[in-house]
Amino acid sequence: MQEAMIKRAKELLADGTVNRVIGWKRGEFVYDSTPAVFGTADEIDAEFVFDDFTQANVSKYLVKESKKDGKILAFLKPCDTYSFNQLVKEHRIIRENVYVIGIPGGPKLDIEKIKAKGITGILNVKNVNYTLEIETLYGTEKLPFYEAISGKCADCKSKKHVVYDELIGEDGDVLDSNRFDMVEKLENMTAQERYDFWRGELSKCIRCNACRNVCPACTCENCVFDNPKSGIENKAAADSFEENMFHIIRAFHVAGRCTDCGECSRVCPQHIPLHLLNRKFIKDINSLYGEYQAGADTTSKSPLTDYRADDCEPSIVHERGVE
Amino acid sequence: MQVNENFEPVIVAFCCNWCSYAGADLSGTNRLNYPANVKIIRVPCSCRVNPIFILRAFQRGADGVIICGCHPGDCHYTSGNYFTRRRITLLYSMLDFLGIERNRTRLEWVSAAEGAKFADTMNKFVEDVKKLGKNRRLEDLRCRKQ
Amino acid sequence: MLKISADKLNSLFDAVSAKQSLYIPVDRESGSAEYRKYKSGMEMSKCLNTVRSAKDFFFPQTENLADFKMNGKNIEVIDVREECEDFVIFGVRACDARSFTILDKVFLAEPVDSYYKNRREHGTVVTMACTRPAETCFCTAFDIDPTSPEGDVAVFSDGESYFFKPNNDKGQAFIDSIADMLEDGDTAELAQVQSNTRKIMQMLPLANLSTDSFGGEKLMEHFNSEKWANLSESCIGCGTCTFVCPTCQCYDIRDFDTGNGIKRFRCWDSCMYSDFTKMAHGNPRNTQLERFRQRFMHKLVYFPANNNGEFGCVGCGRCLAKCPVSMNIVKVMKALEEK
Amino acid sequence: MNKNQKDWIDITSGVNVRKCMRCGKCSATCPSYDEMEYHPHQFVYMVEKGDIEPLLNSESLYKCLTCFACVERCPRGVEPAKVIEAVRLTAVRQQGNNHLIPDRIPEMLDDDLPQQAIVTAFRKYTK
Amino acid sequence: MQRIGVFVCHCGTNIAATVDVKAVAEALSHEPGVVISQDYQYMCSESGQDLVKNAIKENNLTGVVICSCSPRMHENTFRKAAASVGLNPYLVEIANIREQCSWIHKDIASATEKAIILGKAAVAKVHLNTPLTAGESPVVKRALVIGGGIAGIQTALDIAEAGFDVDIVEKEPTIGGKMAQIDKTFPTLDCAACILTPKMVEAAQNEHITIHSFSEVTDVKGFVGNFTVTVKKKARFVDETKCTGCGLCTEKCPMKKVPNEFNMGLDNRTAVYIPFAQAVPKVATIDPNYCLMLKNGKCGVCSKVCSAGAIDYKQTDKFIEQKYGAIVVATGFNPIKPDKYDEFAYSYCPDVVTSLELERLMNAAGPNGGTLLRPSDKTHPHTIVFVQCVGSRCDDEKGKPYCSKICCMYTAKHAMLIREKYPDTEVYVFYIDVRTPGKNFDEFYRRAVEQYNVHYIKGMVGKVSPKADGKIDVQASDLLSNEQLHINADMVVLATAIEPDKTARPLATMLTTQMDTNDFFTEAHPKLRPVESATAGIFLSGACQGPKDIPETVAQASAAAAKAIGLLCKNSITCNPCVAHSDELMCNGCSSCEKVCPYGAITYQDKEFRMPDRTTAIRRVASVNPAVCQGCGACTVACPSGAMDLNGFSNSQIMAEVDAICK
Repeated sequence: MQEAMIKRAKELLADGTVNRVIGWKRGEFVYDSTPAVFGTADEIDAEFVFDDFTQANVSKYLVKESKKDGKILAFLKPCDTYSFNQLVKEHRIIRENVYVIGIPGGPKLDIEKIKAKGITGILNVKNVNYTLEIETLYGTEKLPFYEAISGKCADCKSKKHVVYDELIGEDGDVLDSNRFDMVEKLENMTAQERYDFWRGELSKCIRCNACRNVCPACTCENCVFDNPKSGIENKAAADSFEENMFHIIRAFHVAGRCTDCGECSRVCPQHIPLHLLNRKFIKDINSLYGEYQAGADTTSKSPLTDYRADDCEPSIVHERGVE
Repeated sequence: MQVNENFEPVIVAFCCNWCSYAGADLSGTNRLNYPANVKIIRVPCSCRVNPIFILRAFQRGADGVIICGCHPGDCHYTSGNYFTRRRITLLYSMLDFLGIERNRTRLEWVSAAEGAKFADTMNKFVEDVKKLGKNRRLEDLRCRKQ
Repeated sequence: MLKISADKLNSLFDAVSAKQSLYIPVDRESGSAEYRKYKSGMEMSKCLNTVRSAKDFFFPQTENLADFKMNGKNIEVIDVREECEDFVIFGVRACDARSFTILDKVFLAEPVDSYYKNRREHGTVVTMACTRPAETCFCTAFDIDPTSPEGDVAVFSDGESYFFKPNNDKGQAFIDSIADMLEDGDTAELAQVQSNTRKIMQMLPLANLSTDSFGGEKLMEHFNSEKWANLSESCIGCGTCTFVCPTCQCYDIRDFDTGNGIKRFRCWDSCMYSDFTKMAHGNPRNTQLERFRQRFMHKLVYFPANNNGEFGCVGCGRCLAKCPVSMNIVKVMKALEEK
Repeated sequence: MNKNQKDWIDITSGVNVRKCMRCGKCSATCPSYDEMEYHPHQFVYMVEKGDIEPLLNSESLYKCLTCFACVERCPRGVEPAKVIEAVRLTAVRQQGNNHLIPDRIPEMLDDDLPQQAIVTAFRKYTK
Repeated sequence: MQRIGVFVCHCGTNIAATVDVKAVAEALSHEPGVVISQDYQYMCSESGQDLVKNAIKENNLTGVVICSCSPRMHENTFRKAAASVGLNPYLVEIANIREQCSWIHKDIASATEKAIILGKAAVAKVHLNTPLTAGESPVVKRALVIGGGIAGIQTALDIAEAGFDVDIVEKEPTIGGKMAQIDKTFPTLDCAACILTPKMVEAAQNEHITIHSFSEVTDVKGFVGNFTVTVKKKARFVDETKCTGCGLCTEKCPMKKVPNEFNMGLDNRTAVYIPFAQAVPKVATIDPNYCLMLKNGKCGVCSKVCSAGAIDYKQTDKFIEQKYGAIVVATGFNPIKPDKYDEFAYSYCPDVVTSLELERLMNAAGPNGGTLLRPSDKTHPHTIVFVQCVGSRCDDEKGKPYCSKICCMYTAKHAMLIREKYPDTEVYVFYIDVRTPGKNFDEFYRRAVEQYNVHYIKGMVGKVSPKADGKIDVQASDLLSNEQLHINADMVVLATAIEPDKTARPLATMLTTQMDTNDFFTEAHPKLRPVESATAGIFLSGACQGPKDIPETVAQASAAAAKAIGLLCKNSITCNPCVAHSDELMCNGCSSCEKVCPYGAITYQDKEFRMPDRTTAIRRVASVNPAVCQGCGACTVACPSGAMDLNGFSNSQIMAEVDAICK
């Protein structure tokens, strides 16, 4: 796949269709690629990488990149295309300035999952028939591929590219995922259990803002939490309330716009399952206002900027599930 | 659940200017009692109520927050309360998801003619919040009164 | 050297925690570790390091500095400082132990930060020598010996027992306080473990990382490097690297109006944030390039310039593991080295 | 009024009889009208009132051809044929009452009976 | 530094009986920024207002808090008082301690405590109040009326009467609309043409009225007082200014087989045509779908016979742009086509007609010169069946859920006219309900039954079957005698439902007005603002807002005209200053706010900004038109970055109130 992508990228650079390419750059280790913009074929040959560890969603970078001169080639995985589309819809990305090549998605590997097994000193990871052979300073370890796949891929919602100019590989379908299972499990707990669960999780938050800054739906010029004029600005959660506040409001602000790309949970250094908050909104929207997938198109009205005269009343919250 | 008779909750009520605030006025005009715990903030439309305001109230020591707007279909601005209904339903559902007691929040439709409904709604809401006791799950300890 | 057998470690913890607060690294369900206040029965983590560094004990993420009360139209200032209780942090790695030295240079230099000093004086740092370094480790680049850590007391393990070595008077006092549980031990096996670890250190992928091209004298060369544009391009401007970093020491001071008084508190700040160094006139560092450059210039150039060549990094590798886009100090150093 | 019976008819028919606006188009359109003691609109109205006993005892139940003309033409989407069917089922399920026995159907056949009625009858009574 | 004055009203004993007003004034005097805190018997009285005014002057107040009755009572009073002594009126806040405190609480201690908290909230808010100035926006003194039926004509005449210029845009070649097709009107039975055509002529001759016939609105920009509208004048291939309406071309045109829309396709017209004799403007129009010259370039007869030289085969659509202060929508209605109802045989039996078709059949200018004959064989019908509620009050996708309102009356009219003119004709009317609310309406219907012996039968027609002998079998139920009837009819007339014109929906989009699910325009308030749309400056006239008969239409048309005149009389509109505004530096142009704005007040512009890194960048940012914004605040919550805020109810003001209450 990597070779096909490199070949096509160089062709498009050569024929002048694009003047830049956004993809991933090889890191120090086998797993730490970095999103990067490549300007020449030489750079691509030297550093372009696409493998089981290239997870990062590059669509948010296109907010800035699409406003520069010339067209940029972007390699987008299926989940990234949803983010891309949503950003086009919100006039954040100039569609004409991006040449989108759809590439196959995951499942991708999450190095943190491997490390959590106590494996350290990792020098190389090879996928041999879906068994990972992990070469370390302390010998070779084996791990089934599926025990190391990224959380965002485990709950993959769609293998379909909702936008592209061309595809490398085949397009997939929207999947029947079990992505709401955990939300449902929480819904079926008692309020006290839910409260304890979330206190346990959110109290880990160090307010590094990685979730927000990586989120393709968070593209405000100035976030309310950074703006002293908003009255709710805070730099660190000095109290458990502020942890709740930040995450509730952030989830609310992206509700109806979040494509469930899973980047927030991927980047959280404290492994807080932040995607569950977004998924709760998605699940509620789907069940109360009809199925809606943000980013699936660029024209539909977001459920929070839309309404029906016969929408359910808020009392539904009081009536269902467990208190 | 034990009800602490001495507990006087702080209740913030956001009322839209055209229906519910007028409804509240009407319950005054008709001398219909409801507890003094309820303090009303006037907003042009229920759709002006930002979820941030609701959280802010809890942070600062409110024990219950209620939003009142025109009945769906009667909004002075034609569609404001429809947006409110979606936003606030989702927000309340999220608070519930985080384990915040669901009876601390409410959204009710009260028209300018429904003075009695306004008073009833407030009586009921204050009673519900009294049963829950002090807001502990969504308060800011720094703001707790010494 | 005095030692305790590994199966008695928890009884030692019980004894220490009976007298003062004890913090040890503990595994979380998700596999990573964090410091927790010891409660009987807790297992010490086998992880190399915690996600958050040990700096939290002396320089917490948020800290109430003072309160102001309004009485009518008068303002009363309330000093909220309290004498800190004695506490012990157990299992600090060599990198984090060195970070305290770096933080001391900042907070204990005049004017002394009395909040930091208060905590530092009451805390006893018990370090733990490393035996299984990770691929992200590069402490040796900063002349740290992970097999022989600093701290008040250094602890070594040969797998069977834990050996205690005092590094200073405070450390000696700590060992004295637990002396009745310790016995004399043979350190031969220990030396073997140490030498094995040193060999592994040399095999690490980052073992050859050099600081030669950095330091105070390289200011203009690096500041004006054209590489910053490319390096900073992927940075999303979050604060993960700074908040997991054991040496980052920037903070902001804020007033919080509680409704019945003002709480003045400080909290960590990150030079990666867009409003860092924002002043009344505006912000001198307006682009992510400038902010990104600041972080690494500070650690590799400005800090050594002001501190006798000591770098502001201890090579713990946390930022390598945690950066959402895997952009980190090692990549920066390697890129800037290339001519 | 037999409330349980009414509820049961509401459920089995799936029809909301309160939607009826009494226009009578069902009866106007009914090909079996003259055969019936109670006509489609009366079925709807009487079920709404809960006055079901007379319907159960009436031959009209079996006069409905289930041709669905009334369903097709009802402007309110009330679907009277489904109401009649539900009443008929109520009768059929009260074993031993006046409902028709499948074995007796062949002898009742005559040349004037529309083909549709025969098919419908088989469908109904061979359950 | 703020200098705030607090004024606590006793309201006689209304407040003072349950609230310790002295204690309230005392407590609030300690709030930050408060420099004076007083109480008084009746703050709204002249002397009370003087107290406030003097305090403002003497203490140089920057903000005023009145603790009194509801702001719905006296907010304006105190704002005016403040303004009279030079304090911006929007620096006054009211704490409602009567309706929402003293009147509902009995316990003095708790009522006083609450009053203090409400006062503190008002003080906290007023700290953040900013002086607001109501903006002004000029009004273009010209109105546009979309639709030239009786509604549009009446509205235009009334507006012109007041001295303002009005343009009528009518999509057909002539104004007149549906009323021009109607024969007689109920309940007076006077001739529709006799009362309509003079109005049409009046409109044509009025110096203030310009009629754009055969034209359509294609674009609307702007806002109340200042709309810019593009009108497409469709090519009619006849120069309007030259054509004298002599009609010679229509006589000579060889293409004579074009279905005549005006007569509901019951007869034919020529390719060049004038819809009817009294058409306004009386100008010929060439139908390009049939004209031989335009289709295959061979003919040119009309051009040859036209002495005025008005024929212009090369004419193209023209677009004209005009500014208007007010727009009145009068797009009217159409009867639905009942061809989906197979049981009524409309699509295959020529003797089953709709009511509007019957109007033409009976009209002296109609296909039969006013003699009622069956369309199929031109014989005189002896039995006529009327079917009511065809497509009205339907719960299915074929029809409409609403009552079309006018059918009961016009059917009574038809029945009566037929019985009068042809007493040998039996007339049956099948009805579900006869609805006759209106002056002299029920009397009219009873006359049809009692004097004219029309057979009204409660029940619905189930099936209409044309028979081989040319008769029509009408199978229906008589619910009152509980029997099924078969009527051997000669003609069947269907009272079909009416629906809004198809052009209404795209127009509503252009106007950013709202529509209900049936495509009727939604009024700003169903009771109190029935002729205004929710969008300022757009008014509703006639059946575009809901089914109406002629008198109602005319009444609403005049009402809409009155509203439009009220707007046009002003030189400028004072805008509500409590409107939303966007902080352009924060706005990211995501369009969330635009999508929730019910008024279309938010637009986007690409603006050049100096960025923090000293470069310039073009960014898409929202801007709010203060003349259009009504200040609901929906956008402020839709905006995730908080770039949108609302004057008078800003985020910080509301949060200050929240803080004060929770303190």
